[in-house]
Amino acid sequence: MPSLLRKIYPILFVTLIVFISVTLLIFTESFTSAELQARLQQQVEEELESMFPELDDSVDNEDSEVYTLLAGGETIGYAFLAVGTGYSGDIAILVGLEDSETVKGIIILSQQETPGIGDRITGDGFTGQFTGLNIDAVNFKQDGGQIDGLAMATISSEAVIDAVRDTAMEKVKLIEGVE
Amino acid sequence: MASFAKEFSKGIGVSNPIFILALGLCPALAVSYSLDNALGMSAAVIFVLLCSNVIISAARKIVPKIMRIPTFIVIIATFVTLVTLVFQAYVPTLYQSLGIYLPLIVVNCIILGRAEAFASKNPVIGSIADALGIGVGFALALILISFLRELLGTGGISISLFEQLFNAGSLSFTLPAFSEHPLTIFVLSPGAFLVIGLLMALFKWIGRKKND
Amino acid sequence: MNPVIILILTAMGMLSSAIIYLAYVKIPHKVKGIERIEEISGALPGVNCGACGFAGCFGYAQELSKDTKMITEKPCPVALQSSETIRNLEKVLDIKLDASALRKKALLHCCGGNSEIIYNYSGVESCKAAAQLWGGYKKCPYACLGFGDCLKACPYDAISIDKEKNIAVIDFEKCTGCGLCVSECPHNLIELVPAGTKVSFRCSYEPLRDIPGRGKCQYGCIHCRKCFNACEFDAITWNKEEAIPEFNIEKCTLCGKCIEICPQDTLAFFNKTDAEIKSPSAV
Amino acid sequence: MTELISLFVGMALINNFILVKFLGLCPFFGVSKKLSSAVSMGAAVTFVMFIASTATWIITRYILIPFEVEFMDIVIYILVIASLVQIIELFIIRTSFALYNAFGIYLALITTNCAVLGITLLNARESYSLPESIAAALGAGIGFTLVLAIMSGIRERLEIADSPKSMKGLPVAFITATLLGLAFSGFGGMI
Repeated sequence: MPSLLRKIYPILFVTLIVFISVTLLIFTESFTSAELQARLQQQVEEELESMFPELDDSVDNEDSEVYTLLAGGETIGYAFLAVGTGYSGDIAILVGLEDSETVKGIIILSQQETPGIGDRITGDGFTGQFTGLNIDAVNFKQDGGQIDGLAMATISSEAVIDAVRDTAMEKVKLIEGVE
Repeated sequence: MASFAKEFSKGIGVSNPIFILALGLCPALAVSYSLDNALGMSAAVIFVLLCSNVIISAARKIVPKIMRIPTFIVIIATFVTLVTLVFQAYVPTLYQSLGIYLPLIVVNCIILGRAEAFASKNPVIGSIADALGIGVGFALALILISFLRELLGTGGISISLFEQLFNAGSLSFTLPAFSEHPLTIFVLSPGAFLVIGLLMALFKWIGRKKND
Repeated sequence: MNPVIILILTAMGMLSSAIIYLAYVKIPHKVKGIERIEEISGALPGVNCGACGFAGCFGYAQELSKDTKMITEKPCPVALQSSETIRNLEKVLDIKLDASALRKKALLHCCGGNSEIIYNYSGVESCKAAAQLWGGYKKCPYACLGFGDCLKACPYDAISIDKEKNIAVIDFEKCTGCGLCVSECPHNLIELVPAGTKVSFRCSYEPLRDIPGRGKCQYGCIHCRKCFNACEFDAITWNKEEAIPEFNIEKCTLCGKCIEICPQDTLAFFNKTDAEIKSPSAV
Repeated sequence: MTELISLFVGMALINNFILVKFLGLCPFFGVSKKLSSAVSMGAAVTFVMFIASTATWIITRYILIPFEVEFMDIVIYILVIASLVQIIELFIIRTSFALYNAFGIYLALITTNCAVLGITLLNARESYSLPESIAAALGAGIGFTLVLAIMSGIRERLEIADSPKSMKGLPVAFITATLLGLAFSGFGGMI
């Protein structure tokens, strides 16, 4: 018996190692993912507060993933997450709408654009231009919109503009559908 | 204690992983375009190197000779996944910008190299010293490279890592002339080869000057 | 955290470790060919200098494992220098190696050097550079230019420059036959010849029609074939295509007749010591 | 179909695995002067990348995603690649010794090669479909081989180039890699 055991000892040893590592990782993952959700939720709340100062409550509509923002009972706007594919990765954008036509403002949550070139989309110079715009005005100046893209970062700015406009139009349909 | 200091200093000076041994180049080049990444990556590498060295040298007697590499790889991969989970939860922007290079520490020649060459043959104390030495050596080199690259590439340095972790203020300064038109090549990929090549030549030159 | 996934992943871990273990056991690590090659490359000096013409000792060992006689045509110059390595090689390849026959020396096919200077060259001090301008500043386009490219390449500093004649001189003793100088000479004057060579033919020209003796350099060979006819031991054979004498080392008895008879003094004793023994006046 | 081709060309030229993504640098700087060994190393890496991408895609799609354990991909991918390399080595040894001589000796290197694990992780992170992952893997492999071949050609001239004493060896190779990187960044606007 021991000779067989010695023969397959290496396999058993590695399997034991894999077992320990799998259980350990799954155990820690359950902690960290809870922490991750809490942190993300908290970040979105913070951004929304900065966009809608008078906000005191928000209703998260499960299926259309749109936050209906309330202040003292009535709706003062909507917010949702838009994702664009930039030059070197996804760009997550939080978009706030005053009503079903005008954009209250946008905030870049996460991006991996090239530092110094692409990541200037997070600057107020670029995101500020979206505030108060009508949804179909969300376009480059040369395409009839009111936004001038960033020099040397056309792909990144175009990604943000397209993501905001298309997701906004899609969400507006959902909101009108609900009401 | 003396051997501890000797091992430790060896890691930084004589056998500095990046410049002298030219090991573990993949993460060094890829993420060194900003100081944030360098700090994050160094912390991850030091943590993984330390833990895996300790475990491997503790279990060096019971590891079957034939299956050495697979066991080391699984142990290192476990610690890397741990680091990835922690980074994802607590420092999401750093996790985003490190991208696939954080999990790639598993096949990083430094960690596997130290585990194979040192940890599997020496007692725990020795491997701790070696891990710290090599880890700090790697960290110093990576920080030097990314400091140069970010400074020249974007005209300034901005560390926002501590802001997320302990929400302390973010340290940032810009060089007056540089920030208007920085040398963006240093931030792009060819710049990494350039900086590391020149630094290696510099270290070799210093090495030659010292002993002749 | 359901246990099913833990079970599946551990099963995958077991499966892959089984594959790795079985594959490791099944792969014959001592592959028949490689073992022999490693044994031979163990006996080689391991300098990886490439003088044998192969990429390092392992490449040379691979060829040697295919046919061992190849070592006689392309010997490893470094190994030849230490008898101990030769003994090892003989044991591993189980063939008899005659070190002296295998050892190589560098021979310069040019002795005159004082052929008329056609222009005053003051460019880069290197034969390769000088050779670009109409084949060099000497009347004979094949002459040695004496700027010492071979001298720079020689690791054993066996080569020196004879200042008045402006040609390179190769020291028989110091030369180890490593061959690094051969590729340096733009006129390809240096050739690796067996150490046992007795008479050296100190002239080199390519086309048959272009006879350096006439009008180019008074030491150049003029194809008179006197040496060929003078040799009683027929150690000299006349090579028709290249029209140069070839010397057979075994038959040659160092009588020195061919050296005396040559009107152009192109021939000379290769190894200085033989010359002193035979006839001090010859060189 | 054109989307696959643009992905293939993108991986091979635009974000080339060695020069832009910095993966697989160990063989890149250790590459021998002979072109043939560089190409056979590249072929070995491409072949393993192709098989590894398919295997990891299947595992992710049918095991990791249903159980929401995507974070386990590092440990599982490493084990999969290690066992795949062993199987391929066993398969090559059985078929022909010559092929093993030219191709097999590099396989041991590949298990701990960043490029192979890199492409599998990239596919998972970009959540490519199966054809996309295969196109990306082949593109990455071809790009890897291309740069390896170019470097092995240059490497010869590097040895005999009279670079300054302290630049000899690796620093010169790095500077050459910079120039290669610059040249390859010219492909940027192609797609």
